[in-house]
Amino acid sequence: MTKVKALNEVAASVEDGATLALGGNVLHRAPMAFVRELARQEKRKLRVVKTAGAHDIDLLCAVGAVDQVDAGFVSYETVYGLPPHYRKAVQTGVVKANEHACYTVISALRAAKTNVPFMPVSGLKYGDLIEKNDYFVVVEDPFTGEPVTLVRAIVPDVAVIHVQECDKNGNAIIHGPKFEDVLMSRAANRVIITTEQVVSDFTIKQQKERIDIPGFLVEAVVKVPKGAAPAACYPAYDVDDRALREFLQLKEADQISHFIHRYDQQDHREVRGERKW
Amino acid sequence: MTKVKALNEVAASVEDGATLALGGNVLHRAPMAFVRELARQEKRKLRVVKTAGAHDIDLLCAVGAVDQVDAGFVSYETVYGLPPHYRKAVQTGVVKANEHACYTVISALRAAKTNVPFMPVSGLKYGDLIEKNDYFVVVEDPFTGEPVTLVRAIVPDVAVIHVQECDKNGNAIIHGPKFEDVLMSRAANRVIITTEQVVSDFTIKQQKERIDIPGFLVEAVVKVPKGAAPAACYPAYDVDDRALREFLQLKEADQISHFIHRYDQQDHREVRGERKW
Amino acid sequence: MVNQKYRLSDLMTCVIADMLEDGETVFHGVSSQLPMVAMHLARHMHAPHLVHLNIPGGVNPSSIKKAAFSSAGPDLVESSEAYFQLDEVFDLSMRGKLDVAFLGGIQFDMHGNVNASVIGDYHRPKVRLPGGAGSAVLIPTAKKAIIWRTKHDIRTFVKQVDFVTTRGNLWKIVTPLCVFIFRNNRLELDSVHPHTTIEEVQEHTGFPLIYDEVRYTKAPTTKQMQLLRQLDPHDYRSAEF
Amino acid sequence: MVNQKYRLSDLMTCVIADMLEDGETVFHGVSSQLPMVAMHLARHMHAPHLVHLNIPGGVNPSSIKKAAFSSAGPDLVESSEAYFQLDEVFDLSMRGKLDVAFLGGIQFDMHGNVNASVIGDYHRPKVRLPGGAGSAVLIPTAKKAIIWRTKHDIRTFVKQVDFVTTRGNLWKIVTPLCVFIFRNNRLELDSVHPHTTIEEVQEHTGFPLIYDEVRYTKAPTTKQMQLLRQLDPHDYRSAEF
Repeated sequence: MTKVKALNEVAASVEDGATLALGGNVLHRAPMAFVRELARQEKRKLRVVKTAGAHDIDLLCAVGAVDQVDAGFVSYETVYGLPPHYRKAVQTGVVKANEHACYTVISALRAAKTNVPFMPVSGLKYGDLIEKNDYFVVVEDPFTGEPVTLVRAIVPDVAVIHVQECDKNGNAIIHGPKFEDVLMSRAANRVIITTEQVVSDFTIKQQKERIDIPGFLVEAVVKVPKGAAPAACYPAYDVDDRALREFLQLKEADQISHFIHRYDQQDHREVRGERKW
Repeated sequence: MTKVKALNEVAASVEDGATLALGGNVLHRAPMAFVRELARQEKRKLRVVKTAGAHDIDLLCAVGAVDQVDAGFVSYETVYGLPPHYRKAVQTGVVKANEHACYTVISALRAAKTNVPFMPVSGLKYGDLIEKNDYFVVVEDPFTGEPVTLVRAIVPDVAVIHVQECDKNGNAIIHGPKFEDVLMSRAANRVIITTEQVVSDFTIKQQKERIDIPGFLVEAVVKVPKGAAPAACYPAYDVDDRALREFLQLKEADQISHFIHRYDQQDHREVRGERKW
Repeated sequence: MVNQKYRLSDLMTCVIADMLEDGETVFHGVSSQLPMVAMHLARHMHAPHLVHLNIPGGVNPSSIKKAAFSSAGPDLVESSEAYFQLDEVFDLSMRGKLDVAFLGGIQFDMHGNVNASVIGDYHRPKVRLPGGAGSAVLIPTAKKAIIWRTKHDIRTFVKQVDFVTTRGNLWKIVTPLCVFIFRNNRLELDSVHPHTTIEEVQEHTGFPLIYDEVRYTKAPTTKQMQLLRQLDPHDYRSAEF
Repeated sequence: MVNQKYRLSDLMTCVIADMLEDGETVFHGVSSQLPMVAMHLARHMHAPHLVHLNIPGGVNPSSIKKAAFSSAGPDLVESSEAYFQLDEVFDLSMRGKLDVAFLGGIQFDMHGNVNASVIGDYHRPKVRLPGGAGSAVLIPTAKKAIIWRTKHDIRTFVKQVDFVTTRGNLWKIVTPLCVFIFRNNRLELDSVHPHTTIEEVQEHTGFPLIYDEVRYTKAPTTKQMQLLRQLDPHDYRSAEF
């Protein structure tokens, strides 16, 4: 009963309009191969959820795949600067930016994890975010009468999480920082793992205490070595500085398309090669 | 800056009337040495919080230390049967049983962890628990208008957690099931660790990925080998069957007192011996 | 092939095992040796992909032989495939992703209400019971809640419980005399155990039995009995008898 | 002893390090190389028991030399003492147990409001900014919020921000020209950097400066500069300059 499938097949299962939680954080362990495949398949109207996104959100905005972004921070880090495609999409009204404190994304996912319609957030007390966004509301605590801010649940249809090790049953191990990925795997209706390596059941069993996502939560496993590139994937590879700098200069649709297709072979290697399990 | 202290000194810091979260579950890894010390110091009016308690709650009730118990289940497991002292205390009106679904204790502690006044609970929909207990309330979800049940936060003044390994800085590792202990360490205002072994900083550093409670959250560390007995502490020792069966037969206050004092030497070994660090 | 030599605990264990389907996510709590053994039996018979969840957090423990006094002990983690903590099992059920939950209770009525709280007044009870543990959130949210109870008498099965700890997706109740099924908003008789009669069941039940025809519970097979002896050599399934 | 050879990034790093006290729990986020280095400096100077928290979750990383492009990378976990995840850092702050949080922002006004969201209309902005990350919950809950900003001009320090992303326990703002302090419900001038004048600061600030007397920011000491070169040999503290 292997869950290992081809990238294009699994990406095809994501419907237009889906709410998509993406693992990793800024330029770390972003599921870029999957994101590129969504772009290739010309997905539309996606709602993307992440505390802090960068190249993943920017690329999806660049190809017009996005309807809304729920995030606390969207930007490359210091040296790479701001995300041009995301900014343009928001500024032209193509994409709706649902601005969160990163923590309220976490709270909204915690609400999904526990299947409640909202989560109270103690820290969100002041400012225009509460008034301008309809996913925040201030109510009266029925126990004390004090005001308390609620954030509405965000239930991802799919969580896509890139990991370093996973067995064919979906038992996944994240090396280094886990960010919000474990929470996402418990909040989403469907969990898709892309992985640097599909390791044997035995290899996972030997380090079972380190399993972050048990297989029974996982629907599909996709093997994509370098699946986070040009973002970083610890400890295997760092950011691809040249590719990122190049991408940030691109403006036209055909340039973006060309950029994505340069990864075709790398992203689909497993389909053409050792696909048997 | 060692946090290692003597059992009596740390227990003395727990005030009458305190809300106390106890680690472990039923007869597993209960912080019994600390509980006995609370009994010796004749604490009163404690509010005890735990999803599923057994000998710990029963003993505190036996010595009249308890005002309220917030739990989903209070009983020894199958072979040892029901908790006589807890039952008597509740049936005579001495102790108030705040009955929860185990999950609503978890939810109430999650509320404390996030400093919100309540936590919505999707599963608590039917029955008399909601009506009879003032810590549950049904409100209207402001986003959808649907009814949703809230449980009021429980903020422990102190969490007492018995672990197998801890260094002098409070970095604690739990072997085997962790139950609600990690959550308790994040929900309580003060965290007290009792530990089978105080290991070196180096020993902890070598297995830092396994640290369940980082030291900066911990106020005091107490070394008490066999600190969970007569409950079990994996993998060091199983339940003390004879002691438990004997305790369950006791009725009079002086019998209980005698039972507790039989542990005096064992619980205080570290005070009399190698207390230097 | 039906085995003639079995005890009540064997029968109840096998009946419960037969209720579980392959691939289901199934949870049991404390003081639940009998369903724990039943889940294990099912995994070795017809449901190899059943996902066994429990309080200590061990997913699919490969052995339950070291369980001893407890069905919430470290042995379930030690031999497990992964760690999935109690709070997450609850969350899973809240999301509608727990297929079966095993729960206890002391009193049950014909309307499917469960009492695990008190006999008498709630705030000043005649008898304080252990509490429903996870029942109050699991019975409403698990797709199928199965209750087992090793006592079957008119104080256990009553017209109206003293206190409604919970109700909801109650599916079956297994007793030493019969299996009840909750449907049409009432507790109906599903099957009578081979060693008893409908009259005897009625005599020990505090409300009129509802049934179309009398069906008998399937007795354990030889294969099941063999496996039971192998999987549960210390007879934890009989701990409550 | 004051070191005469230092750059603006060195000065800002040292000023921030000096604000941190021993034993405090301190958090920085993404794109925060400068405060990250400052925290590290403080731990090696006067605050050995400072608790360094961050996005990837490494408690007290012993080295920040491998940070490269990111202040949210795995290096912070690799050399850490323990793992304490971002969501838990937020929870900690909600409980009032985070002493200091470092946060950014693009626009600040004299009332202590922070804008990290938009320039222009919120729903159809002229400029969409990256967002406040954790600011909107950390500035109200951390005991002391410190903001650093490597730009100081009249578009950054304004009378009234375009949008209030948050406000709250703002304590200090460190810029290339000065340090502001938020007290009496307004942004006051705390100190002017040695290389500039009150006139220059005023010229680049969009609201009237409030101060009793002009104090100058303490320049980095030789010891601080030595340590900085050792702890941050790749000069990450200058990444924003």
